[in-house]
Amino acid sequence: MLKRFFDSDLVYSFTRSPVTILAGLVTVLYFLASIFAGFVAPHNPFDMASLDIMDSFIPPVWEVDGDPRFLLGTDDLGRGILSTIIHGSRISLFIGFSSVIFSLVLGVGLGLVSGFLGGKLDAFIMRVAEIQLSFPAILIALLINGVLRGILPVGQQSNLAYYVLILSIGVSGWVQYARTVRGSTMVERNKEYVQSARVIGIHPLLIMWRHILPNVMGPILVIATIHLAVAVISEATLSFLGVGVPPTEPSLGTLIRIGNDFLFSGEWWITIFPGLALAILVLAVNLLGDWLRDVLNPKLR
Amino acid sequence: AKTFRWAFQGDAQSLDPHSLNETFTLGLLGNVYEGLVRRDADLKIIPALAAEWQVVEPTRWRFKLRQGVTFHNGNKFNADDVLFSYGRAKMEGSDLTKCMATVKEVLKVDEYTVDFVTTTANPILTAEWSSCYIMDKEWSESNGAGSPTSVTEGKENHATRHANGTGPFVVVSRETDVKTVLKPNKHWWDTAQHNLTEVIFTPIGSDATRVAALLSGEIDMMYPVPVQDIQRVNSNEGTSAMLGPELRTIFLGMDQARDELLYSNVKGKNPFKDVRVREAFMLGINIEAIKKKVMRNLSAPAALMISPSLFTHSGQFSRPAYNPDRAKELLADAGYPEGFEVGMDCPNNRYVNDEKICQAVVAMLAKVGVKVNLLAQPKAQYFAKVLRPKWDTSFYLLGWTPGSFDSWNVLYNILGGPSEDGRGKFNLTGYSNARVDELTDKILVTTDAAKRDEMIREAYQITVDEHAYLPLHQQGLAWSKKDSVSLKQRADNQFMIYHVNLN
Amino acid sequence: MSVPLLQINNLSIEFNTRRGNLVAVEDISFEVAEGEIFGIVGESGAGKSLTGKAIIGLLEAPGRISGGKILLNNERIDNLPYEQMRRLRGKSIGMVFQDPLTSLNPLYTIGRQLIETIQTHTNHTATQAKNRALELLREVGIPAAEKRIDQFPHQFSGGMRQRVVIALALCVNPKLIIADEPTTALDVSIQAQILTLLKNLCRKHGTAVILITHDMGVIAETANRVAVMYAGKIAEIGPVREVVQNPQHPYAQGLMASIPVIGRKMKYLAQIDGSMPRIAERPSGCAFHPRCPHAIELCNKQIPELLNKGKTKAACLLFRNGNP
Amino acid sequence: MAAFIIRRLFQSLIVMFFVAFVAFTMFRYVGDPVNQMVGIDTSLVQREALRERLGLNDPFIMQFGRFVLKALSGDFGISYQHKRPVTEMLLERFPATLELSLVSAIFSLLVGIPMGVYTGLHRYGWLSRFFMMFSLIGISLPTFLIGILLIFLFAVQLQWLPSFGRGTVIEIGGWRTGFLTISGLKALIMPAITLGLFQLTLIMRLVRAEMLEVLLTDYIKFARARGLSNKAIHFGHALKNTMVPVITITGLQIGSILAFAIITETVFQWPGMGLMFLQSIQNVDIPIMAAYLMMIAFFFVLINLVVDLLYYVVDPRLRVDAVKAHG
Amino acid sequence: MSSETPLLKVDAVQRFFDVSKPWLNRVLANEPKLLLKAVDDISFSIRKGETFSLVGESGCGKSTVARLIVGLYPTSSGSIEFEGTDFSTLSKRNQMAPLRRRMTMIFQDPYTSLNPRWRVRDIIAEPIRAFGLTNTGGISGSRLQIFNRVAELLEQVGLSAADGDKYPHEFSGGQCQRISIARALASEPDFIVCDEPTSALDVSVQAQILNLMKNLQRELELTYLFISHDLAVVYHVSDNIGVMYLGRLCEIADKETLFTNPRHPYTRMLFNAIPDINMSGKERIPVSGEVPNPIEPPSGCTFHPRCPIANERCKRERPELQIVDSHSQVACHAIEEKRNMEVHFI
Ligand SMILES: Nc1ncnc2c1ncn2[C@@H]1O[C@H](COP(=O)(O)OP(=O)(O)OP(=O)(O)O)[C@@H](O)[C@H]1O
Ligand SMILES: Nc1ncnc2c1ncn2[C@@H]1O[C@H](COP(=O)(O)OP(=O)(O)OP(=O)(O)O)[C@@H](O)[C@H]1O
Ligand SMILES: [Mg+2]
Ligand SMILES: [Mg+2]
Repeated sequence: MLKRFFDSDLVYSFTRSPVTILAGLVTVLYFLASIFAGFVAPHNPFDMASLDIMDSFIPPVWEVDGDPRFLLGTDDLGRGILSTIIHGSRISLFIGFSSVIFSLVLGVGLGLVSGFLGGKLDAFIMRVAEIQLSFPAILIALLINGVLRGILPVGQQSNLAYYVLILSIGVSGWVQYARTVRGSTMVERNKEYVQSARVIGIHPLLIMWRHILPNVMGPILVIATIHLAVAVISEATLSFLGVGVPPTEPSLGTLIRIGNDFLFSGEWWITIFPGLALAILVLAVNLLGDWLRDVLNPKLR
Repeated sequence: AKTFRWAFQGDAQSLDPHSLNETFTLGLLGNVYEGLVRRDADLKIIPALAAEWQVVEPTRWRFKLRQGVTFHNGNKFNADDVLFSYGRAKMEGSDLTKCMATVKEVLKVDEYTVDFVTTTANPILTAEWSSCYIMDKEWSESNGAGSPTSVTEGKENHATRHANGTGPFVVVSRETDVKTVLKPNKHWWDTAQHNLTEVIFTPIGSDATRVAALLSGEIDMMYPVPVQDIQRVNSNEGTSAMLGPELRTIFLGMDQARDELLYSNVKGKNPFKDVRVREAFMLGINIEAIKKKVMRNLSAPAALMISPSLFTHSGQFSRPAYNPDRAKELLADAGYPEGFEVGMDCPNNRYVNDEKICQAVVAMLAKVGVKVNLLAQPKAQYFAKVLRPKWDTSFYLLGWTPGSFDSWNVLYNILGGPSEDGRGKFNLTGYSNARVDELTDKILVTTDAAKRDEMIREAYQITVDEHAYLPLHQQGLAWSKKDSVSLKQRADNQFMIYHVNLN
Repeated sequence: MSVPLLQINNLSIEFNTRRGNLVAVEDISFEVAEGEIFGIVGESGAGKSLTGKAIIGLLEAPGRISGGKILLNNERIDNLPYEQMRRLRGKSIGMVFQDPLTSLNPLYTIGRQLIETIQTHTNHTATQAKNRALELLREVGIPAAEKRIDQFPHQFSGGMRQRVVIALALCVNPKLIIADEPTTALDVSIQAQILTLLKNLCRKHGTAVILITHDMGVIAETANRVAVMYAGKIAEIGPVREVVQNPQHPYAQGLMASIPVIGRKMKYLAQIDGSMPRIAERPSGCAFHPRCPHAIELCNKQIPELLNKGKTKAACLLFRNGNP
Repeated sequence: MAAFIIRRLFQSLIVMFFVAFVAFTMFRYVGDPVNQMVGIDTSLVQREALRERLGLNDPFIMQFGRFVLKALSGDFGISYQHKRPVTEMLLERFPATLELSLVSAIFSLLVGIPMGVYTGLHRYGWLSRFFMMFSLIGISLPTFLIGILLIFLFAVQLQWLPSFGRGTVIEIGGWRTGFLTISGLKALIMPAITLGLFQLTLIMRLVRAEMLEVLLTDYIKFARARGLSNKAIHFGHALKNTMVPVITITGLQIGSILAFAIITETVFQWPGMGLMFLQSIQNVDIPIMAAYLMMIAFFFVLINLVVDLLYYVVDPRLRVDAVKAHG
Repeated sequence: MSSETPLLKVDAVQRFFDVSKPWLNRVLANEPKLLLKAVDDISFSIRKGETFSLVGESGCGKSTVARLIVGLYPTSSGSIEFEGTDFSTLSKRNQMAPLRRRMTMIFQDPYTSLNPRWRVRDIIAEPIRAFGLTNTGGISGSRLQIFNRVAELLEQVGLSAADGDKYPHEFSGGQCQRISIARALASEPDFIVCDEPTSALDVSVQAQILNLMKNLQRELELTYLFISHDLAVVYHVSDNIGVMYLGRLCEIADKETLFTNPRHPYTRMLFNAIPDINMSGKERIPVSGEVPNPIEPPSGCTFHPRCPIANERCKRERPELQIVDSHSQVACHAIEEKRNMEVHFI
């Protein structure tokens, strides 16, 4: 099994592309750093009691006033930039990842049902998808965000900010999955292996789950990878526009927004490092997605 | 031609002088409209449309109006306009009812004389009048702007985008949130001290963009300068920042009215009712660090709830030094050795670095064991949440400028025990002290300055001892301009264009 | 004897893949005379289409001609620069693909596609080209050509479309047409029509045809000579009648025997066990030897050459000494 | 054809109705409208009276009906904050957004399509690889960051271009255009690039992918076999076939350009609808939010209609329901 | 024909597909609903142990018949009886299961009829699990039983038990088709519907599969419904043959009769279209015209536009299947009227 995996075209084309290997490494690094943020980050920027405002605005170590405690300097609250980036990536990735999962589950589910059963339900789901497609994701996220914030009790908002974001970014992304899955499901549905499962009376839900789902997941993987990058950017944008996570537990986008105020005043590191971190993360994920898209697209081989 | 371009972070929300009691809106309108009185660059009340006035009896003031003044459209200014304008300020939909606060009625004595009859003696009647502007009765009524904007009618009030004042500038064109063009009023009754031929005002919301616009020379002046960019503006060739003290006091309020705090893990009791807790909060906040790091020295740590420049005896009060250890002790004494949890409300686009101050406070209180859950929101949502009637807060940050520049305003609105008649309307802590209220009432009617100041001092002393509030600082003013521009900076953060000269 | 129209000498086609160089077509040679219909049969993957594509210069990367020569009218065409080869295509060599549904650009009328091709290779004016197009449509048996010329491909039925495709291939009277399974996608009754049409047209214009198919019946009926391909090599080549009725190569024999024939009663069909090896798994020596009932020891070592056997040539070691 | 248009119109109506519903729900349930309208001075009794007068106590259906009727006549009420009719305000802002969106759309198409064609045709050329890398970076950098960097470079450091606003505009029949003045055109450059960059990369990648796919089709192979020139094949046959999905996606993209303008307008202080929308979100100025939403929806529906018709023109097979989902 | 109850009896079965344009288009263009009569009034029966073949051109409805029989489509009208039980009388899943088990289907495309993500073992075991065919012993016991059963099946179709571990893409087309057959056999059926099981295969492999199927038929006493458009293959495998044209059966006969004495003009035409591998050298006349659009089939006898001996009656009146002799039934007015047709088919 393992041997077969390493022998596959996927691995082969991976090992042949240095850029992709680099992108893969970077992505893995981000994920690991995020998962083990508590161990990796030199400080815990969320622990208010450990912050000292007198440590704020320290430049990176290599600058004249640098402080060895803070490799990349500190921000306006005295949080180490490196630590906030690590924890911020964790939040960005968490929100990005969760929204992708949310979109994926919702979209794949609806797409499967829609494509397999067809008929009125299909028409309805696709109409809804079309309406939603009328609005760019960021607008939908803004609106859902706004509405949720309006509905939720105010006191709960910062606690629920993550979930609000996940929901708004997640909901704005399911259409692509649904349409793709629906398309491939409609192709798969007519394939003979599905027919032969129907001939022996397997329940439609089981057919969808066991037969069709594994066969439509290829493109989904590609979409999900690229969607992860989009979701991370969406989160950053929402946070930049001020409707994202609270600045006490900042994501990369919030960090950029905070730092943006200091761009002209010379404290460039507060915005540039998180900006770089975001760009590199998204770039790496996009590179992976691009590569996957090319590898998994049998037509282009 | 001397065209002066300037920017502010927002736009005046309306040109109707009675629609909104908001510093910038009224400040901008102060260049177009005028009141009976106005303030000079040092904020002293000086005559404007009223040439002189006297207190005929304690509750009757007589104003002699300036003659020969015309509105921008050429209409003559007279007593009818005064009566009309003050009446309009009292109508539903007006946000400037303060103009009529203690006024019972306004009487026309002759074409150029008006009497104001007050309910009680009010020595500071004119103090808040510098922003009570006079409109042209004929123009307003013939244009259907007889009353301030009423949203319910579903129609736009003509005065929202058109102005017809007596002031030094005339509105040439206006695109809301984009651009407002003014030109000098050639027929102004006063002698112009500026040398401008055109004024272009642009709101620029983004701090960075606003700074960039100044640095790149696209505008001549802008405010506020984000504190962190002051240095940059100064170091840039040809531009500099103008710093100065502002009158607004930023403070924290602690709920002492409810029996159980909102958004807290302490159930069944209210820690803030214990003066030791309030003192602990006071001692636990390192105001100097906030000054240095958050405000970049552009703030004056406060001991009182009023700017020192507005109260003669303020030198007698001093702020206790930062002492986190003592704060912890006090909390332990009060029965919270492990601290407690409380929710905090904070605006994020109202005051200078408001949200950052709150974050710093959160971090500092965390050090003495209090876990503060911060909710920072745009001002619209923030005010809707914390102010009455919703009054949904137990710990909050607010700023206050006494419009009259007088302590009575603070004592009545902020420190006074909340009551139906309007006292303590902005006292969201529910703090109430009978002696303070009694003193406040007396202060209003006392004309002897020394006695009055002493009573004010006593009232402040009580509230300071009881740690009724937690004053933080007076934020600084930060304007910036090209070096080629000269202008005067007023401590109330109102920008009077008739002081501008372009070289 | 005059020079044949097309000569293939020792043609090999390779794929450079990560699993090494895969030789898809190996050392094949044949000739096509003017006006002749030359059939290529073989199982799927035998290399028939690649051979066709190589002749017209349309091999796609990573495939490439790795050896041998292709001569058209005695001139090499396998190493021509792109532009020169392009001019040859359509003009000297035409091609018909398997699927008429997808061979035509759906966005253009068939008239436009015809005229475009005609004008690429001749200097006809627009009207001349259009007249020629109409003529062609009539020739391939499309009724009401004047009307149909302005229609889009989707308005034609499958059989009609294949007629249009043939018209496109015949546009400027090429000397050679390569027809790669021209009837596989069509209905049984239409297949016969198209084959007849192709045959008659080529006879009329003296066009030679390379007819690629896996249907022995089609070859038997249409072609003059045939090559049977197996795993990238020619197993047997010769006049159709000989190959069909008296095959020599064990593979050709097995192949012929496994075709069910109406009227021939038998309980079981003759069968060759196993299947043609995939390109990467071709055995050493004669590629057929693992399935060959007559295989001898030498077969897995030595690659057999085409040898005269009766009226055909077959590549089998059994014929080394002239006898099986 | 008629059926197709009617069905499209009908669908558009449903979309608009749905959006109206969302907008109205926002209106009603995000924040208390009364709170937004009155000053702090207003008493509870007055508030209740106002509530009654505004019909906020009526049943949901009635309120919604009223909302739709008013919306049909172009009335979205009065901005809470500016006290002006929202429709008028939006229309005032509309030229700015439209000019910006138009220019960036044209920019992204004019640059994106040739780049896509090039990278599709020369899949392994170094320039293609460069373009692909560039496009990835374009997709990976958030719009706001690009805008900030541009300002920093071209306005602050080099002082070539204005950092904000539209420059001088000229009013022609109620339409304020920045196209007619030098300063207006200069002011347009950076925002248009910022806004268009993302779309450009998307379009480029889309065209490339379509191109690659089309180049593999049988009819392209057949066209080669007919000896057509590369030019005829690539630009006559391949490009036209890629246009079918490209038009669709471009339509969608123009819709999103309108919405992405929110970010660009914020960064560049561009006086368009997006800026107003964001300000209205911050101020919970629901009438503006609702009207903006409806307006965007309307434009989207309009663009889609046009796109569908174009599709119809380009593709004789009329595959209206074969719109593919693209990434 | 014998009087014993046939294993399968198809009686006047119809299957229509609604292929109308969307409602609005119809209303605007004032078009009626369009019904595609994929299968239009077909009757035949299959005896136990025999092979019944359906031949006809693409789109004539062969696969639809197959699907109707195995229950992939419901019938529009008519009945299908399996051993005397009418399917339409069964509604519940559990009533269907025992019957379902006894008939199964093999498809045309060897590659798509196996789920590419499943191991061969699981593919073959799916029917065993679905029908609970090894429901003896405990869980692990049954797993082992399934394992053994799959190995047995694999060997039965000429593969090795070890192949169960592999995935479909590791096999050639012929091997895949063997796997499909193994899977079909897994439910221990009596009746197998084979929809063009060899048309995607090369001739040499086709021969293997056909031989295998014949073997299995003999060993397991299977009954086949065999669908093909290749007359030679049909000739080789069948006992009885039905010829379809545009959703209708135009001739049913036993093999010998059909091939020695084709009666229906369409059958004759089909024979004429077969390439002559014997190279008798006679010039064939290909069928003229194209297959009509099944949505708007010609009136009367649907074959009349292509029929050389059609007359007015053929355009008007639809011929029904009529028993000509004990070996064949034909639906043709010309046969009934004994028109001379030899002149047209040399
Ligand atoms: N791009 C490719 N990469 C690797 N191998 C290839 C490629 N294209 C074709 N081949 C191999 O070349 C061999 C010959 O292919 P070709 O298309 O000529 O077969 P064919 O005889 O035409 O078969 P068919 O009857 O299926 O059309 C096959 O084994 C195939 O696997
Ligand atoms: N689900 C369906 N919906 C609409 N029409 C259908 C459907 N299935 C089949 N048809 C139509 O019914 C007719 C008969 O189809 P069927 O698949 O039974 O033909 P066939 O004889 O098996 O053809 P082939 O030889 O191509 O497999 C065709 O015209 C087909 O288009
Ligand atoms: Mg081929
Ligand atoms: Mg079929």
